[in-house]
This record gives sequence, structure tokens and C-alpha cells, in this order.
Amino acid sequence: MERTPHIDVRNLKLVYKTGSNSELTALDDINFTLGKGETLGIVGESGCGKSSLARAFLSYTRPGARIADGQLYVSGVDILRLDGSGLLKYRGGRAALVPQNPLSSLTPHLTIGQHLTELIRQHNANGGITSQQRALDLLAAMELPDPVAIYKRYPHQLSGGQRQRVVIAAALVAEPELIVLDEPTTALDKTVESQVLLLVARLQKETNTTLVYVSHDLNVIARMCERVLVMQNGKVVEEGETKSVFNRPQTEYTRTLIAAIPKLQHAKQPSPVRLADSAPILTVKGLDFTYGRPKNAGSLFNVFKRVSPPPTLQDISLTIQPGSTLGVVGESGSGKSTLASLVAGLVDGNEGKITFDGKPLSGLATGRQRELRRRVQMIFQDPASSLNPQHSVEQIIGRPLQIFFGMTRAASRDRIVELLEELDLPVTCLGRLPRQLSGGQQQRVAIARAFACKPDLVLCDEVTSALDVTVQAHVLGLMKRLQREHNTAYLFISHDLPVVADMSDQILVLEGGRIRDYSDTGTILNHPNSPYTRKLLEAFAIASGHIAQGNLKNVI
Amino acid sequence: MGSIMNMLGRRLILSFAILSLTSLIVFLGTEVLPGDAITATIPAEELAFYTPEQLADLRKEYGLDRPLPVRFLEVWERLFTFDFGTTLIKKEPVLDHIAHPMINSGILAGLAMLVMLGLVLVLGILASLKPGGRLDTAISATTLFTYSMPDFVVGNVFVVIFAVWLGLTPAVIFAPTNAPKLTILLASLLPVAALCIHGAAYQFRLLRAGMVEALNSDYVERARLAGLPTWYICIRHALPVAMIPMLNGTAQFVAGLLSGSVVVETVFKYPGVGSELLRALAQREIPTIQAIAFLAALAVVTANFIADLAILGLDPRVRASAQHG
Amino acid sequence: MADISHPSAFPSAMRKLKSPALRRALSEPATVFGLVLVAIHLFLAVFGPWIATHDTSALVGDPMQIPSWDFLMGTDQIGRDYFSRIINGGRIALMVSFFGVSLALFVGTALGITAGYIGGRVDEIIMRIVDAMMSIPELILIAILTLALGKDVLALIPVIAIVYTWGAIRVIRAKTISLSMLDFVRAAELRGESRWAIIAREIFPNLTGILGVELAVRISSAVLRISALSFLGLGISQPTPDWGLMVQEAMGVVFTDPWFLLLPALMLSSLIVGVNFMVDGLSRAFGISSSELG
Amino acid sequence: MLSKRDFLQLLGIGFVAAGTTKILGPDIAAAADLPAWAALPEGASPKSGGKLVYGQTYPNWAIGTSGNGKHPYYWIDLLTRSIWNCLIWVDHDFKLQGELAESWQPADESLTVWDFKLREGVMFHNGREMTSADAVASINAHVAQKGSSFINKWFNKVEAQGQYGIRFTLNAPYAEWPFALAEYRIAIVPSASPELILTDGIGTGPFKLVEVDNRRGFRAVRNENYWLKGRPFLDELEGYIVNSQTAVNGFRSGQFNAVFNIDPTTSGQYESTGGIIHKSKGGDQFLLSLPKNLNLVWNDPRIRLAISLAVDRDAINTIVYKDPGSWVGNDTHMSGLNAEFQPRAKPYDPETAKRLLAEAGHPSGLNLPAMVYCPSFPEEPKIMAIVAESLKKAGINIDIREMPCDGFNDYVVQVNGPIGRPARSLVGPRNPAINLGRMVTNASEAAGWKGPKADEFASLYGKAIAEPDEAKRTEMYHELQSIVQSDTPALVLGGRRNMLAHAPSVQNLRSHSQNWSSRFDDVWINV
Repeated sequence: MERTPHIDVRNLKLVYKTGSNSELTALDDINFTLGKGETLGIVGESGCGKSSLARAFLSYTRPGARIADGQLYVSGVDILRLDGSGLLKYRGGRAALVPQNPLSSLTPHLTIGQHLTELIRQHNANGGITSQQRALDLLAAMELPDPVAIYKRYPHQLSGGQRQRVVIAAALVAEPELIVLDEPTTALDKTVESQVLLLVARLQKETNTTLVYVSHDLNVIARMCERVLVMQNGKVVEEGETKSVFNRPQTEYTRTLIAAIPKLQHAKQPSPVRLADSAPILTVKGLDFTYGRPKNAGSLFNVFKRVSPPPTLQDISLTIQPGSTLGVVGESGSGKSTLASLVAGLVDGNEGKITFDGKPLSGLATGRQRELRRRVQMIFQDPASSLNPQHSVEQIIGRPLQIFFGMTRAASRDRIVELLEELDLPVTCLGRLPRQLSGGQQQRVAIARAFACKPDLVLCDEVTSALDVTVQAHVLGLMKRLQREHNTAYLFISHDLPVVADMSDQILVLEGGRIRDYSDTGTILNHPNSPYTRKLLEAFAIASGHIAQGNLKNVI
Repeated sequence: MGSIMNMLGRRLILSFAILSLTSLIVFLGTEVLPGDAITATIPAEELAFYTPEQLADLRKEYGLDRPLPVRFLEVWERLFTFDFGTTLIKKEPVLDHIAHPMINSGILAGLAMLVMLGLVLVLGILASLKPGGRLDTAISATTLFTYSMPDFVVGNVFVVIFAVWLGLTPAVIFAPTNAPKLTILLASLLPVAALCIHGAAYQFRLLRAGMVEALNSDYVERARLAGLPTWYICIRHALPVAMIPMLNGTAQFVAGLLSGSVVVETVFKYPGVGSELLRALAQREIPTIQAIAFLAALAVVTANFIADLAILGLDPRVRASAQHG
Repeated sequence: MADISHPSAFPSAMRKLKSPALRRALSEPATVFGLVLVAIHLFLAVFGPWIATHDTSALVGDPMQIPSWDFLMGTDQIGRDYFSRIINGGRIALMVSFFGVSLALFVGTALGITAGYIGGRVDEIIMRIVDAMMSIPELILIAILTLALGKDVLALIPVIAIVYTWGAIRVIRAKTISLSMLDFVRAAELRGESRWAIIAREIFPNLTGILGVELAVRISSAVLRISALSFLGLGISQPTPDWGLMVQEAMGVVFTDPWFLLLPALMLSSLIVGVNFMVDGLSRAFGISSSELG
Repeated sequence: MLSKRDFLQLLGIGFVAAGTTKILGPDIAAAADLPAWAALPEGASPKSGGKLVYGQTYPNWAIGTSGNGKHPYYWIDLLTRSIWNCLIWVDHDFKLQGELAESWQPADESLTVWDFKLREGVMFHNGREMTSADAVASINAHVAQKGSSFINKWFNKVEAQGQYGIRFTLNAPYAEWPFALAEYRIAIVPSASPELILTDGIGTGPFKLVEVDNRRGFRAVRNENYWLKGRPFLDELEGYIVNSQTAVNGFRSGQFNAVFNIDPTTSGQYESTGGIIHKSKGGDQFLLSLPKNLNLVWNDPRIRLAISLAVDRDAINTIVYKDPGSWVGNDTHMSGLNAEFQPRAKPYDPETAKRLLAEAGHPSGLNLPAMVYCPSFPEEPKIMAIVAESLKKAGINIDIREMPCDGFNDYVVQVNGPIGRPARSLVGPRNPAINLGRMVTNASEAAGWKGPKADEFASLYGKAIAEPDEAKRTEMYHELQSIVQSDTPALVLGGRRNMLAHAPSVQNLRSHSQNWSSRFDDVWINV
């Protein structure tokens, strides 16, 4: 294919000011070109500079940053030298950005209509019709149902997918020649994500817009982009055709990145030992649950308290064998976290329908015997929240030892060191505070705290969703090892089907508080029962399966 | 819409409850804690001439011998019907004593609030445009300095400079309490300036923080990247959100403004309720103190209610939660 | 504190600092400026009597003398040493503020944590009382309280405490609620820790930063408030020196001797500026967001 | 020898006559256009017109009690003679002068019946002529409304005698009854029903009230029909209640052309813009009463005397009034302005004070209970600070603390009650009958002066005011002062001099030792 360089990036360097006279280089020596109508994927882990690069396409740097060097030509114009009205015309007119989080990226007090019409007016983009009509047309083009209703709504009244479509519509107002998408679907559920991706791909194909797609998700990039740019620490480590990069990675880093992706076909085979018909460690039978009114809600005086509609669970039954893993998968609002909270005893209301090791679990943890509290542990999603910022690692891991085993501080120390080693954490961590650790280290401390109790069942609520893929792979590996060594059962909750499949012997699919599918992993992956599971599988399968199959643009 | 009305109704009931509680606090503070209205009101020299029996008779005459709940209910009723009763010794209606001063103070405080809001909006937007920039530093430092200067110093210095040296305004406000309100309005200009100098600083800090936060938000970044001009983004996208923390502090702000106006009124000899309050305190004129405290609290609660309405208008998410709550 | 202000000791002291947050704080000139001002005020408050050796009420010379070696700031309208009165003028207000605000924070923390963590009815009752108390303008509340508690420097301590408790409850409650949303509190509940253990071990340690900020900010605001009260005749009274009173006295001679006004005003102002710079800098460095501050 | 009748006539007239003038009969005073006391200084050329706007730092303590500023009791300051007149006026030399009364005399030697002849042709502001009916109604209203305890104590009844005569009947002999009628509250107003009388702001004074906001100020205009012909010179009069600092600001910015009761330490602020300061000979005294009902050190008269001798009153005059040696006090309510005043041999004598303390068993000094006061005048805190310091020099330690007027009463009641802390009060300069009468212990007073000396004082006081002979009475007044001095039941801590500041254009405005006896009839402005 003949490539005229529509976009030409030369020696781009971007620095952040970190002190009165110190700077941190965020992007260094970036060079590449891109032809008109091409799609480029930029991948890398958090902090690699991909978002800064995305913004540079719009001649924009975040507060505190500045372009230190280089040129960025779009259609032959160095857009980094634009200013004043030229810049205003360029941004949103010739180039547009679709930001990561559609909810926080829409102004909360403006309606969707106001969002669109202000841009239409700004860029004189109504093309002979009223701004309102143009906005409605755009909404319709985004395949949004009932554009007239959407037009009048506020951002918080839309679903995540709808919001993202609105944000894309806003980017397309002036029919720009370049669209930059910065992790546009990360905040979305997988099934919604694939719909949005299809839409973007279709629009790109129709308008022959040049597209830059930034994501940490290699699957998505593989689906969307012809070319790919792999970034690490502000530098380009690999660049080329997507197919060749992903199939024949040239650098170690790219290989690690690709290897770390949990893939559906990697699902572990159920070991016969674990599924042996021994007595289940946890049994849930016909559990229904509805959130009561929260503590403060509904009283006369609390007029501004925000109360969201309560998610409910209906007729949930499951069992977990000792030492095995039950994966619970579902999208946001499916009630999977509620299930974990009920088992853990954070919320009351299981009404004796949950039994642990043959004994009924009382509603709240505080009502349970100490021994039961020890044997059921929970690991939370966000280690920044689950670790007390004022406590050292030693205090964090030592506390359960003191409570459940009556250890003195001195006695507990050896055990803490042992746990740290089990989790690949250096002993020097002992005196550190959580904020002095990386995200992966923090989560490993949280796991160590759970395993300090020698639990029989660990409830894992989205434990890796805040982590980068390589870190996630490491943590998941450690968890598998711990499970083997201690014969611990996991209730493993995640929205990420490949991760769940990778970890679990059995999988339970939740949707809207109901079980859609419940079987061993192999069965779920290969012979899903419900249409919902199939849809879910498809969403992930498209992604996982297509790394080697070229991009979505060509699929359509 | 119905649920919003419902919420407003509840907010009104809440305000009513808070005011009832306020009147209880005022009642306890003035009539129950050490001594009672009689011993508090009669001058010491005269009190020596009263026998315990006479004092008991007096208490009976003023109804101070009755149980506390009954007396509180009476006070409550007095306050909530805006009757306020009569002064202790001369039996003149309290309302006659405080009506004009109260209106005058209302003019002072209301004008101060408007000027302050305007000032704070302009300064807050200017400063937040480039946080840490020269303009921001200058405005922030100036407001911190004026914040550090007590009302009574600012007021006095203003009088010396603007009235005595420059002769731009009168040094002493002669306008009688019941003067035409336009006269009062003109007389209030210098006091308003003094109040704003000190009072605007805190509001400015709140608004600036809100603006900086809003301008760092994703939606402002998106608006910027969509090519909208900065001034437009500031006013249309950032300001309404940035004003919410400021509006949430309205109760405290209005309470502080009323406190400040007592000081400033004294400095300028402004015919407001501040001097009336000090006089009532000196005379231990309990019904007057109660009335002033209650009306001040009413002003605060009302302002807060209006601020809540404004928040409701500014943030559709609050409207939504009202529908669930 | 004292040697931080010493220029040559400063860089070496910086290098020795272990805490990066403190180092970050001390790299900002505004923060250092604030710290120095606060340090000077603290120093004067503690060691004032040894620096200003004249009795604050003694008639030591002719009235209205200009500054001299004996009287560093001259003498006042009846011949008392102005320097001694300036130095001691802040001590009493500072001490009253310190004890009053400490008491307010103690009660405010107890009630704020209770309201925020226990929640429910208790929260509702506490917060409605807070709303009611805070709807009475501070000055009127103080006036009513002085009516009830009497007029005495010592009586000002409970007055200040009562006035400042409510704001403290609000701030502590808000912070407690946001803390108790965090999962480490869930984790502690799952361990079966008692409410008191959770409050003492999990929540309270996270409040110390905000309590420090509150203490500094509220003390400086209480000093300002007391001086305003003294100015109005409701606070500290003659012959005890107080900056508010001194401003009031000085107004009578402002046209011929303006420095009598400027000196106490400057003392008040420098305290407020110092505390604000210090608190802003420290809370930036230690990551306490400004929206958490009342 | 004078006949009894002659004597009585002289007694009455003597008070009418000013020091320098010859004895003037009532007819002569009536015949003249102006009473002698209203004569202008020599060489004066008064001008008519202009407006006097004065600031006043000493408000009427009663104004907060009522919202009605048209009532003389609640008039914004004590200078009621701007709008109203009384029967009698006490002049700058403490002599009685007829104001609305032309002449007066006791009907007989019992001194219980007094006849007053009113001026004829005096018009009220509402155009009605003042007659005996108005005077009777006014006096009855004052008695009913407790206008002055000096009257109520002796008053029995008042009757009209023809159109211009009234007769007072007292319940005990009182030789100095006319003085009591000179009090600033005892204004003569048009007769009206008991609930309406005194409430309309109508008087006979030199100015007619236009507007009053009695918390702030008033506006009045010239009374064209003023009985003192040709007066007042000013077209308008305005007065405003301000604090000491605001007064300076108002004066310097030109809003005030006079300020009453300035803080003497701020006099420089007035003088540096050309202001002229006028000091009265005397003024109010700050009195410390030392109750004797508890077993405290000052129950020893030597200690009380020592305290009195240790107060350096001259330092007060030097530092605060910049006028050393100008004021004396003798621990009674008398001041040096009174002809009957009997000075203490040596008012300031720290050596004797120390000796007395040593004799009383306190060679190394003593500590007294704290004392509180609510300042009436702006300079009072400074005076009290000097008092405390001078006492300290003699080894007597006392904390004299300013108490804001708020809460002060309650505080004093609480601590005073039966215990008997010292209390400071403010005493105005008056004649000896009133001054010394206030030392007599009231039966219901819990903390008053008690003991044989107090009894002796009370009985001699009774005799003195029933004594028709002025010379004998003066002797008794001297004797009464000696009794007080020998027991020292009260201490005078210091006295003040009323000071006013006025613009150079303001003429003949003088500060009166009795603050409330100031009048505006004679003031004019050079334009």
C-alpha cells in the first residue's frame, strides 16, 4: 500500500516538571509516520506515556508538562506550533480526542444536546441545518436509540455505552481528519465494548479518518489497528504492522506483554482430585438477597443522600470443594460483589442459606465464631483502599496473627517474614507504609494478610483488575501456587472472563443477580448453556482469537 | 418533579426543626444558665434594695416561676410568630426596637454578599486560569493578607484613609436608624467594602480550589481538546461545578458575614442590629437578644436553603438523587 | 523549629530529613516562611516573659515615648512599656485559644467519629444539633455564652471550646465517613475487631493529619476572634494586654502615632499569614486535600 | 440682727445671686431682659446662625431602656437642657440660678414648705404658655416615674398657687431643696395624662426637637419663642453618641464641630487639626466604697486611710489630664469645687500610708480582693491602671479590672452579695446635701457603712439639712466630712475633668463641671 505520511512525528520529547528545577522525561525521541486513513494502536502499561502521546496529537499537554523538543506534522502542518484561533480550529475541527472515562469526560450539569450543539456552533459544523438537528443526526449515526430523548438527558442518566457513543459523536462533530481514542472502552463492560468497537471501526471505514487508538489491552488493539506502536517508559520499543508485531515480536518486552494476556484457550483443566466428591467447604442454597435501606437513607433529614437502586441476588446456589476455585463472572451490577459480601459477612441477610464446612454461617462476620472468621478470608479489589495507610506492612500482616493465633509481636515477626517470602516480597518491606509500595506489591501484602490466617476459603473480589497485565500475571501465578501449597479454596470474582477461566475449576455466570450458567470451566467455555454466556464468550473470544487474525476494519 | 417538591418540603421541615433547636439553645443560654432574666436585668445597685420576697413576686409577675418547658414553648411561639414580645422594663414591643436595625443590617449584609460574590467570582476565575502563575500568586497572596487583617483593623484603617484623609465618605454615619433605605444603602458602601476585604478571602479560596479542581477535570480537558475557547469553558463548564463547594459552605459564610457585620457596624457606627445587640447585651435585655439571635439564625438557615436550591439547579445529579431519596 | 530558621543550618538539616514529605514541604519558600512566622510566634509566646522584662502594667516612664534601648517600642499612653504589652498581648489569647480549641477538637473528634462511624440515629441527632449551633452566628453565640458563663479570661476557654466544637464535628465526621468507606475498615470488621478497636486502630490514626491542620487553623482563627471580642468589649479586658484591645486604644492616637495601631495589627496578621502558609504547605506535602479542611 | 423674715428672704435670694453680683430682688430679675447669669463675656460679639454638630462619648445610661428618645429620661445624653428647662440651673460656679423659676423661698423655718414663683410668658414648643399647672403635673410625673431619688425621698406634695406659683410640701426639713430640682431629669413639660406626659419631646428649651434616634443622635432647630430673649444664637443643633475613637474621626473629618467628654489622652488628635480644648474645673469622681460587713483587712480604719493616702492622684492628673496639682478629693463625695469642701491635710502620702500599714500589722504590704468596674468614660481604664500602680508602690496589691458593662451587674451581685467586695461607683459633683447624703447608710443596704461613726454621721446629717442657718450648716458639713475622713468608709480613687473639644469657629462653648448642666443658649459660631 502506498503511504503518504498524513502524520509525521519527529523527535518528540515531553517532560513533566517535578520540582522547582527538576524534570521528568515522559516521552523521549518518538519518531513515526502514519498514512491517511490508517489506524495506529499504541500499547503499553500504565505510566509508559501513551496518554501523553495521545494528547500531543492535539497539541496539548497536561498541566505541568511541556513539549521539550520535536515536531508533529499533520497534513504537513506542525501542529505543535499552532496557537490562538488556529489551535482552537485545529482541536475538535481537524483532530478530535475520545477520552477514557465517558462519565467524567462529560460535564455533569450540561445535557447531551448542549454538549453537542456548543461544539457544532464553535466549529460552524451544522452544514446548513440547525445545530439541534445536526446533533440529533449525529446521535442517530451513533446507533443510539431514541436520539430525541438522549438529547435532553444529562450524562449521569445514560448507560456507560451510551455515554461513550455520545463522546464519540462529540468527537465527530466537525468530521475531523484525525481521531485519537484514549482507552475509550476500558471503563465499559466487555459486551458493550465490542459494540462500541464495531461502531468505531464502521465509522472509520466510512469516513477514511486517520485513527490513533491508545490502549493497554492488546486484544483491542489487535482488533482495531493495522499498525501498532509498543511503548515502555516513554520510548517506542517496537513499531510495525500489527500482525507482524504480535505474531513475531522482536523485543523481550513485547513478548512479555503478549504472554501475560490471559487467554481463553489457556483455561486450566479441572484436576480430578479437586473435583472429587468430597464434602464441600462452602455451600450456598437458594439465596435471595435484596439490599435494605442503607443506614442513613430515607430518614426525614437526609434529603441529599444518594441512594442507588439496590442490586439483588435471586435464587443463588453453589458449592465449592476444598482447595478448588469457583470463578464468578458477570458484568457491573450483576451482583457478584454482593455475593462475596454475603459470604464474607459484610452484609447481613443470608438467613442461614450459606453453610461453611457443614455449619451455617451467621449473617454478619461479627456474629461468627473466631475460628470461622479465621477460616474465611477476603481480598479486596483495591489494595490502596484495603490497606490502612497509617500501618506498616508488619502491622498489617501481624494483626491477624495476633488476633487469631495470639502471637506476640516478636513471635509474629518470623511468620510475617515467611509470608513475605512466599509472596516474593523483600523483607525490607516490613517497615514500609502502603504508599511506599507499588500497586502489585500492595496487592501481594493484602494476599499475605489473608494467608496469614491459614484460611480454608479466600474470597477474591476483582483482585487484579487494578493491575497491569504483567503484574496481574505474576499475582495470579502466586495465588495459584499458594492454593496448591495450602489447599485453599477460592471464590474468584471478576468481570474478566479469561482471567476467571485461567484461575477456576468451575465457573458461575451471573447476570442481573441470577445464575445464567454454572458448570466446570471446560463446559462453560466450550458448551455454554445460556445465550448470555455465549454473548460474553463472544465478546472475549473476538478479542482473544483475533490477535493473529488482523484487524476489525478488515473483518467488517 | 413531584419528588423534587417532596424534597423541598422535607428541606423546609428540616429548616424548621433546626430553627426550633436554635431557639432552644438561645432560650437555654439566655434564661436558664446561671441567674435568670430578673437578676440579670436589674442593675446591681437596685438589686440591693429588693428583698427575696419582692424578687419572687417579680419572677411570678414575669412568669419565671413556671416550669421550663412551658416557658420554652412560650419563647418558641414568640419567636416563630415574629412577635418577639416586649422589652423587660419599659414593655415596649421588641419588634419596634429591632425592625429598622434588622433591615439596615440586612441591607449591609445583602449588599456585602452580592459584592463579595461578584468579587470572588472574578478573582476565583482569574486566579484559577493558571494555577501557580503570577496572577494567581498575586491574587492568592493579597487575599491571604486581607484575610489575616481583622475586620476591626480594616474598618478603622478604611475610615482613616477614605473618610478622614480623602474625605470621600463620611467618617461617622449620621443616618438615623429609620432613615430612608436609599440613604442607608449609600451609607453602607464603606462598611461593605471593609466586610468584603476580609470576608471574600475565604470564599475566594473555596472557589479557587473548586475551579482548579474543575479545570483539571476530564470534562474540561475534553472541552479544551474539542476546541472550545478558555473563557467559555471556564464559565459554562467549570464554574457551575466549582461553585458547589462554595455554596455548600453558605451557612457558615452567612453566619460569618453576620458576625463580621457586628464588628464593622461598631467601627462605622452603622445603624444596624450589631450595636443593638451589644446594647441589649449590656442591658441584659433578654427578649431582644433572643429575637436578634433567632432572626440571625433564620437568615443563615434561609440562605442555606437558597444555596441548596442553587445546587439543585447547578447539579442534575443531586436532582436525580432527590428522586431516589 | 528554631534552627530551621537559621540559614546555614537549613540545607544540612534538609539532607538529614528522612521524610520526603517534609523535605518536599521545606523546599517551598512559602511554607518555610509560614513555619518561621509560626515559630517566632510560638517562641514569643513561650519565652516572652524572658524577652520583654518590663511588667506589662507598670508605669515605667513618661507616656508616649519614642522607641529607645530601654523601651524597644516606646511607651504607651500612660507610660507602660509597649514592647512588653505587644509580646504578652498575644500570649493570653494564644493560650486561651490553644486550650479552648484543643477541648473543642477533643469533643469534636469523639462526637465526629461517633456520628461518622456509628451513624444512624446518633449521627442524625448529633448533626442536627451541629446544624442548629452553626446557624447562630459565632459572635452572637459567644455573646450568649458569655452571658451564661460569665466574663473572665478563664471563662473564655469553654466559650471558645463550645464555639469551635461544631465545625470540628463536621470535619471529623466527613473524614470518618470517607475513611469508613475504605476496605481496610471492612477487613478489620471481618477480623471481628470491636468498634472501639476499629476507631482507635484503624480510623483515628488517619485523622491525625487533619487534626493537626484543624488545630493550627482554628487556633489562629480563635486568636483573631478573641481580639475582635476584646475590641467589642466582650473578651479580654483592661489592664491585661491584648492585641484587639491595643488596636482599640491605638485608634485614639492613630493620627499622631500610627505605629501604636500597626504593631498589634501586624502581630495578628503575621500569625494568621504564618499559620495559613504553614498549613497550606504541609498539607500539600502530606497530601491532605484542601477540600477536607473545614 | 436680721429679723427672721429678712433671714428667710436672704436665704432664698442668696442662691439666686451669683458670686459677683449684688443682691437682686425677684422683681429686678424679672424686669431685666436677661438674668444676670446669662450675660455674655465682655467684648463678645455673638453671631446668629450656623449649626453645632457635637459628638458625645458619654451616653445616657438609661437610653437602652426605652425606645422613646423624646422622653427626657431617655434623652441620648444627659444634656437635656438643649430641649428642656428645669426650675433651677446650677451654674459653672455651682451657684443656684433660676431657670424656669424666677424666685423661691421656704415658707417658714421648718424648711418643709417651699414656694416657687415661675417665670411669666414662657412658651412651650407647641405654642402653649407654661403655667403652674404644667409645673405641678411635671413634678408629680417625675415623682411617679422615680425621676430622681433626691426628690422622692423628701417629696410629700406639690400644689399650684395661682397661675405662676407652686408650693412644695416636704415630709422632712430640707434646707437645700432647690438643688434637688436642678437635676437634669426634672424638666418642666406640658401637662398631660400620666401615660402621655413626658413622652412628646415638647419642652421650653432653646431648641425644638425635629428628629431623634435615641441610640444614635438627634436634630433640633432654634426655638424662635425662647423665653431667654435673643437666644439661642445657633440655627440648628445636632448631637450624636459616639465612642472616643469615632469622635476623633468625626472631628477630624469635619463632621463634628464639637465633642463632649473627650478622652483627655486623645486631646492631641483634636489640637493637631486646630481643635480647642475646654476643661471644666471638675467633674465626676471615681469612688471606691469599702463595705465593712466582713472580716477583711480594710475593716481597720488605718488600712483604709493608708489606701487613700497611697493613691497618687497627682499622677493621674499629670498623665491623663496633663494638668498636675489641679484636683483634690477627700474621700467623701465632695469635690474641691464645693465651697463647703474640707480638704484632707495631705492627699498623697505614701510614707504615712506605709507607716499606717505597719502599725496595722502589714509591714511588708498587703493584698486586697480584686475590684471590677464598667468604664463610664473613655479615660477610666487609664486612671484605674495608674491607681493600681501607685497602690502597688506603697505595698498594696489590688487587681482593678475592667468589666464590660455586659454581665457586670450579675457579676457584682454574685460576688458582692453578703461577702462585700469593694465596688467602684461614679459620683457627680453636686451640693453637700446630696453628696454627703449619699454616705448615709440605707437601712436595706446590705453592704453599707456601719458602726458608731456611721451612726454619728447619719444623725448629724439629719440635723445639718434641717438647719436654716447657712453658716452653721456649712460648719456641720465640715464636721460631717471630718467624721468620714476619720473612718474612711470610701475612697476617692481619682476625679475627672470634663473636657470638650471644639472647632475654632465655635464660641463660648464651655465644659460644665456637672456634665449634665451644660447648655447651648450662649454658644455661637463665627462663620
